Amino acid sequence: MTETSFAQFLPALPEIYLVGAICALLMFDVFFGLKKPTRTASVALLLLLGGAVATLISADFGHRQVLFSGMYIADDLATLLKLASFLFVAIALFYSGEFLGRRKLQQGEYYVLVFTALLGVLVLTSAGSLLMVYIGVELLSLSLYALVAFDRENGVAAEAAMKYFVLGAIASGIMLYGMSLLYGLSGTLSLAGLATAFSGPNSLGLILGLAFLVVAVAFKFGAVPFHMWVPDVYQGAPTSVSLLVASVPKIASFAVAYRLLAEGLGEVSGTWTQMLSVLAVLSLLFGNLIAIAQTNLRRMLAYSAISNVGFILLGFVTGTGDGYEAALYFTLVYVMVVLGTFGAILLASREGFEADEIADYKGLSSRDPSLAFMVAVLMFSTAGIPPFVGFWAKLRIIESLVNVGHLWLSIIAVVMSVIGAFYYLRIVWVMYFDPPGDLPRGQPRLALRFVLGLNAAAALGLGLFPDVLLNVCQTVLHRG
Amino acid sequence: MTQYLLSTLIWLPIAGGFLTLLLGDGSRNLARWLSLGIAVATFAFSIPLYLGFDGSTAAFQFIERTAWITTFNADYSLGVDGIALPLILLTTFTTVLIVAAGWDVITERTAQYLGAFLILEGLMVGVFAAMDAMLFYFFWEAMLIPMFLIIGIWGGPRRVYATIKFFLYTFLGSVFMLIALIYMYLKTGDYSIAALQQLPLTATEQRLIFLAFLAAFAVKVPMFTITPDGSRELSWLVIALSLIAVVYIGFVALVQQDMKKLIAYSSIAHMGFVTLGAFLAYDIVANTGGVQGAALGIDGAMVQMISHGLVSGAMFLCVGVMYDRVHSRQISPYGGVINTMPKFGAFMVLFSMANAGLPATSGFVGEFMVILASFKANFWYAFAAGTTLILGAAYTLWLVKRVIFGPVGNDHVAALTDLNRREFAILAILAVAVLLLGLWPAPLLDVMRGSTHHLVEQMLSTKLPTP
Amino acid sequence: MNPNLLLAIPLLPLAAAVISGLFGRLIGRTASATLTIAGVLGALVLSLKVFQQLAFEGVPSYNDTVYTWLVSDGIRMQVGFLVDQLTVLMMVVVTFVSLCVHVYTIGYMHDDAGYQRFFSYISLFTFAMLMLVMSNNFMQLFFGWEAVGVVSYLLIGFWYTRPSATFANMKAFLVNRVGDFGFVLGIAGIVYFTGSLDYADAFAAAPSMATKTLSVMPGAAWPALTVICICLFIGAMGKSAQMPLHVWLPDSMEGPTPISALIHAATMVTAGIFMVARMSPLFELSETALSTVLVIGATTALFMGFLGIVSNDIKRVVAYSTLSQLGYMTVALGVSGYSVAIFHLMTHAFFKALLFLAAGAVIIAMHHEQDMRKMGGLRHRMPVTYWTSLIGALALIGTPFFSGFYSKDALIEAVAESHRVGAGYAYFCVLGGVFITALYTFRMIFMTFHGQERLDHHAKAHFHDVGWDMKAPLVALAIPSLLIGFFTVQPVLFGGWFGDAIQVLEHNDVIAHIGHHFQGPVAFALHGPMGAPFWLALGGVVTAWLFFLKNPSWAAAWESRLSGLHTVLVNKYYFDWFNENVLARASRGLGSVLWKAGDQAVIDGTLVNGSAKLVGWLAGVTRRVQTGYLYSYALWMVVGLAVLLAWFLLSAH
Amino acid sequence: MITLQHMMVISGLLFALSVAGIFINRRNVILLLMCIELLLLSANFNFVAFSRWLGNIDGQVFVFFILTVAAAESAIGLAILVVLFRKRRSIDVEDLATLKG
Repeated sequence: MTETSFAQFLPALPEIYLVGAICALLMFDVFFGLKKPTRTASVALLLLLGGAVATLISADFGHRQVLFSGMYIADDLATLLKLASFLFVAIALFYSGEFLGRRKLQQGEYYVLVFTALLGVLVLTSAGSLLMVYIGVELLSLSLYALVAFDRENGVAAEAAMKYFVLGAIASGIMLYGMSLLYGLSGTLSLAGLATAFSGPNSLGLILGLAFLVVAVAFKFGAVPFHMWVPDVYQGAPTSVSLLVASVPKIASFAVAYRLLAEGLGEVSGTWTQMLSVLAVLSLLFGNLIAIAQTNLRRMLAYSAISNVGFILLGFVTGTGDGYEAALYFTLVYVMVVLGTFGAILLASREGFEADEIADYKGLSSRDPSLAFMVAVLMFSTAGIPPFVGFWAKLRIIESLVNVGHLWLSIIAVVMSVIGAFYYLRIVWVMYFDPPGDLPRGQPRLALRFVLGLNAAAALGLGLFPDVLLNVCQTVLHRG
Repeated sequence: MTQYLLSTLIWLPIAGGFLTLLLGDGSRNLARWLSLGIAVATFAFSIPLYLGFDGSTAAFQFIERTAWITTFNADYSLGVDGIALPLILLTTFTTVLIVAAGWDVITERTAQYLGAFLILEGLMVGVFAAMDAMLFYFFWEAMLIPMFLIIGIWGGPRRVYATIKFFLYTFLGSVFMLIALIYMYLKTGDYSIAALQQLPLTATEQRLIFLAFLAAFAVKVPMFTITPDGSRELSWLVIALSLIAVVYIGFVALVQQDMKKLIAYSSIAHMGFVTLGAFLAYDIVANTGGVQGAALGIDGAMVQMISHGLVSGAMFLCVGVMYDRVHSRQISPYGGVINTMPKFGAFMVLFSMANAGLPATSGFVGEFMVILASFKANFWYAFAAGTTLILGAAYTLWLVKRVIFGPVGNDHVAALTDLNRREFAILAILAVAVLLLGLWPAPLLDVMRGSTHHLVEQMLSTKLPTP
Repeated sequence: MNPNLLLAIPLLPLAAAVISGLFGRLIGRTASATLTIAGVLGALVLSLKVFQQLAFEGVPSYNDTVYTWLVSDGIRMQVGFLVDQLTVLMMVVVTFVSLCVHVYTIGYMHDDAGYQRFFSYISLFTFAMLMLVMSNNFMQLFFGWEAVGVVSYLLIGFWYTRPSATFANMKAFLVNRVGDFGFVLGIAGIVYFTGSLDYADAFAAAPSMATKTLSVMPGAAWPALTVICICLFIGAMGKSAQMPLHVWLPDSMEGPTPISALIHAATMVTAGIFMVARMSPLFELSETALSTVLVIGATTALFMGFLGIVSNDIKRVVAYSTLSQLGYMTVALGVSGYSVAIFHLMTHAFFKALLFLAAGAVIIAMHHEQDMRKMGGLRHRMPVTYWTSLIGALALIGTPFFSGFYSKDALIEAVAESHRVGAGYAYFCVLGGVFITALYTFRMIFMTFHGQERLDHHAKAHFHDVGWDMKAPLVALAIPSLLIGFFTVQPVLFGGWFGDAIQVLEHNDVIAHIGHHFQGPVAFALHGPMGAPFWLALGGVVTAWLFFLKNPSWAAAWESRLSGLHTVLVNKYYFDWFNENVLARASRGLGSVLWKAGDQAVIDGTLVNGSAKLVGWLAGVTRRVQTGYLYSYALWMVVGLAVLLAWFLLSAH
Repeated sequence: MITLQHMMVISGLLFALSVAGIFINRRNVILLLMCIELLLLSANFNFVAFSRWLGNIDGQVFVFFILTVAAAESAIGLAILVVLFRKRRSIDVEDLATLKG
């Protein structure tokens, strides 16, 4: 091993670091954490922040590096997504701390599973070959299955986990089948190789393989009609896990879609963009419609997620760098806001009161004004009303659609988001217009409240000054 | 100071609003005085805007411009012309009155109420002052939030459904405008309204964009000059809708049993004059071959808009005064109110007369001008618009007859107490404004002159290549 | 002429009105009355001064702007005065009658709680009327037009606790608004052609407008000036209570009597007449419009007179008489006899105000009893009122040497001279009207002042004659009622008094035609018994004497013999019935239908709530797709995959 | 002679069989796990076949990964199954429907 060969590994530092961190966390938990689980939680947070640092250290801004015979790609996009993942997972764990303690879920294994899931996300962001995609997807999925079922005393969670597992496995099978077809057609597993292999007219096999892969990606995103697991998992899993499932995996899904479809199969984008447009429209339609009928907040958020996925997919439907950029921006913004929303549920919940029914929020504005205000901000942001950041996210997607002439898609998107605004408004309505009844008052939990406040403030701040994040997304995709 | 005058007018009330929200109902009185102070200060800051304004030119003034979103090439650019200025003044003026009117009437969540109105004020000023289409849309949509909360929390019965409906249908209307804006942005690469006005567009594009704007019912009349040919072609639609609003709503208002609804309907009829006046230009040119009358219509529309703000506001306040005492907005529980509330009765009669468009009140000016202008376009336009003289008087005076005049109707009315000092002051200020505008509207018109002429030129220009 | 002096004329009453209106309670009853009377007196004195300047000092007429109300699109809308012979005549009449009414009010409203308010209103009314007559442009004319309307609204509804009063004032305002609707269209038409609101510009452009057309209906081009003039005349019909817009005037008797004198005799109702005379340069150029004016005026003159015969309310009789006399003036306008119309307007203002105030005095003396069947023989109890009333009545029926004779006889002769379409019908109507006028006037005089006392016990016990504060105005009005015609007929009608203020085309100039035979007021009066009107009037008086004094049973007998006609008359030709049961009900019905069917069902129900319901229903249905069963989830995935495959494979090949 | 086509047909059949098994089976969750194994197998079959046909070893390497992951997947699946059975006393697919709508 020479100096240079070590340097070759540097771009993969985040993953290497995380693997080490997983081992360290396991050991720490065994020796120090069993008696005081909060220690493990704190260490996990520190380790995540360290991961962000490691990502920054390893980053080589403005350059794209390809390692391990093309298996691993380190570029600005990967850096950004990894940084965001570390950060968002840390926030998610911070929000969940109290909940996990209350539900006796604060065990070392929980954190280890979260870390392995995160590792899956990291792998996906840098995936350079079909094999890496598969490994990343499985790392992420298997960890999540286990996390959903983590609360062994909860039958509903087990049911959700079972459904998630079975459907996820089918999706994996479909993805593998599609990968095998592509492999058979191109003779290579590398995404760069795929990019050069397909350039002529679409063969039957290619369409077959593409369809399988698109289905797999759609499943990961939770797009209609491959969305069935989403509401059940969001509702059935422990809230802290729902929070996790709802947030960081969306980044992974974006990464998969981008690496696999945009980069690997960019030459044949004509076919898969059409497929995605169908799925996107269906997601917008069904996600928004069914969300209206929900009474459970988490289930409603699930359908909301489905409709938002429709927006992300619309970004890909453009098949242009502009659209991918919009999708990236949308994904980051969406994940940030959804974190806050689940954080609010966690803040509102307490022993014996999960705060996951919409009715649990009646009169929140008088019971807990600051929380109600933050939820309102997050809801208006998700609904896409200025001055909150969600507006720019939707605007960006619509702009990219109009830019390539998809006027009808953009009209469907805005009309559905108007219909969708209804159920976000209903939360505000319940909080502000309904009497509180004898529901409990808010609890202080100042640290959590503070971070949640920052989260909501970010939704406003990035809305007032959207240029920052927009420029980041532009830089990342254009130079990368 | 004048350099950032518009920014001050936008952000001072918004910041003040948030501060009021923060205060909460724990210190209700502090919240009241704070919000009143902010509202008065904002109004005071809007006065130099008027004094420093040069009405002879159509150019935007008090311009501020900073890069905002480089990705979209959208700027934070503010400026006022003769059309925006009166609307801004109206906003800052009425906010002071609104804050005062809610003083001890709003006993629940006072701070939130006042804060929401202050924020709304800032956003409205933003809407009027924005020179960048994206900035305009930003403020325009953001207004929905405080309005949603205000109607939903402090509105009347069935307010929740009302506010949800209001929100969603307004939202639906404005998203089409958004798509139109994006479409044009992608062609110009710039969101500045001035740039959009330069943009060449085909007839079909103009038609669709015009309809998209119409769906949003853009208060920003100048936006329509982006599509002069589309406007020309579709102005009949606006005019038809306006005249329907005047005549149809006139009849509907006649049979209302709820005072607030009656005033709301009459307010729609008045807004019909606004849209009618704004879109007469094409018919005038087609009918007379000259442009005289086009600017008259637009001027009339503007005066009507300002007057409508004052008069409808005053009428709603009057209903509020009675509601606070009797807790009913129906007409039937009243009758002979003037016996127990003579001062109030006098105000109510005055504002009703203004609502019916009586000369010497502000309600007359705009209606008169629009009727004069509409005759230039088509005799029947003037005829239909003129029916408001009869219908407007009929529903307003019938309301007055049933509520204000007559013998004391019942014990509730007998127990009424006349206006308190605060109510008196608010209504008196409005009365002075209504009379002032009615007796001497020249200052208002002088401010707008340059801009309306420019607007007419823009409307009558074409973007289509000459065949 | 000094503009400040002119400005002071309307502003004095305005200032008095504002002060006594806003601070009436503060300054007290006496101060309010004094102040407003001083204001109107000042206006009268200044008007007389202007009159003197114009009439005797040869000062040219004044036409200038006071201030610019607004400028829009190059159209200047101004407040300004045009003071010429026509204006100054109106100013003097208005301020004089107003002053009498003010003084009379001291006594009439003595016991009323709204004393100061009343003074404020009548002063405000004087201001509005002065603004109307002094205007030099259409905007201000319309301002005055509407302002007198609104003050009359306030005055008729002065006793706002009376449901009948609040109904009457609303009716008055709305009917006037129907007229204003036409009026504003006329104004708009003038702006359409001239781009200006000034009289001067409109008159200058009149010949060119006469050649233009307006395409009101597709394919039908109407002469522009005719459309404009008829529109303007619709405004005059509302204000001057011409059929069918006359319905508000009888009902407006709900207001206190001084109002009736001020508004319904002397001033407001004459605004329409004044306006048409003022617009003579326009009307002259449209035969059609003048014929319309003529026919409507003639109809009003005759048919409104009939109603006076059957009414038993003393004020309503005078009111119907006013309607009829306004019809006479309109007829005069219709035959291009603008000057005689104004002349009759002036004489009528005095004697009709006198009759109203006298009626008011009777009413007060009778403790607010207005039914003539409960009066009778009052000439002994209130001699001053009787004699002044008699003067008024004689003037009204056109007794030679009385002021009404000069105006009415000249008017009838003018109609006789005219060859305009409708002039024959008009001549018949005005001649018939003379008989009718005499009949109802003396019916009123006989029933009130002559014959047996029919006072009930209460009235008898509390009867007391009115004081000199009320009698003085009667006397003050009786003098001009008696004399003014004699002294002014020569200069006003035949001496070219109006100069350029009134313009008549030469071949239309009936007045000039009469003037050829005119040999002074004495000769004119002596010539009276040679003509039909004199004998018709005499016949009317005799008939009234026979039927209502000598043999009251005849009246009852004829009433039952002509019961059908009588019912029609008592129901005022069913105009009110039609308006209330057809027009008003139809409007409300239309409103209800539009509201329920249009607003509630279609817009709210279908478009707004319907779309919301549809979305809600769809949501409920689609959520059932999510059954919860794993196999159905899997099935959907497979179906999704299969459909994607099938679609793309099929479309690719 | 066994050609690539034969292999493809076999793997396609395996795929179809496993998918059908998943949604036709309405009884037992364990059957589902078996079907999933079958599904993975069909993909493996493809990879191996293509690898052989292409003369490229990558596919076979992939298969090793799939096998390993499949083992982990089964482990987790069974673990969830155990939890489920503990709480519900049933592994009937029909009973897994408390979350719906």
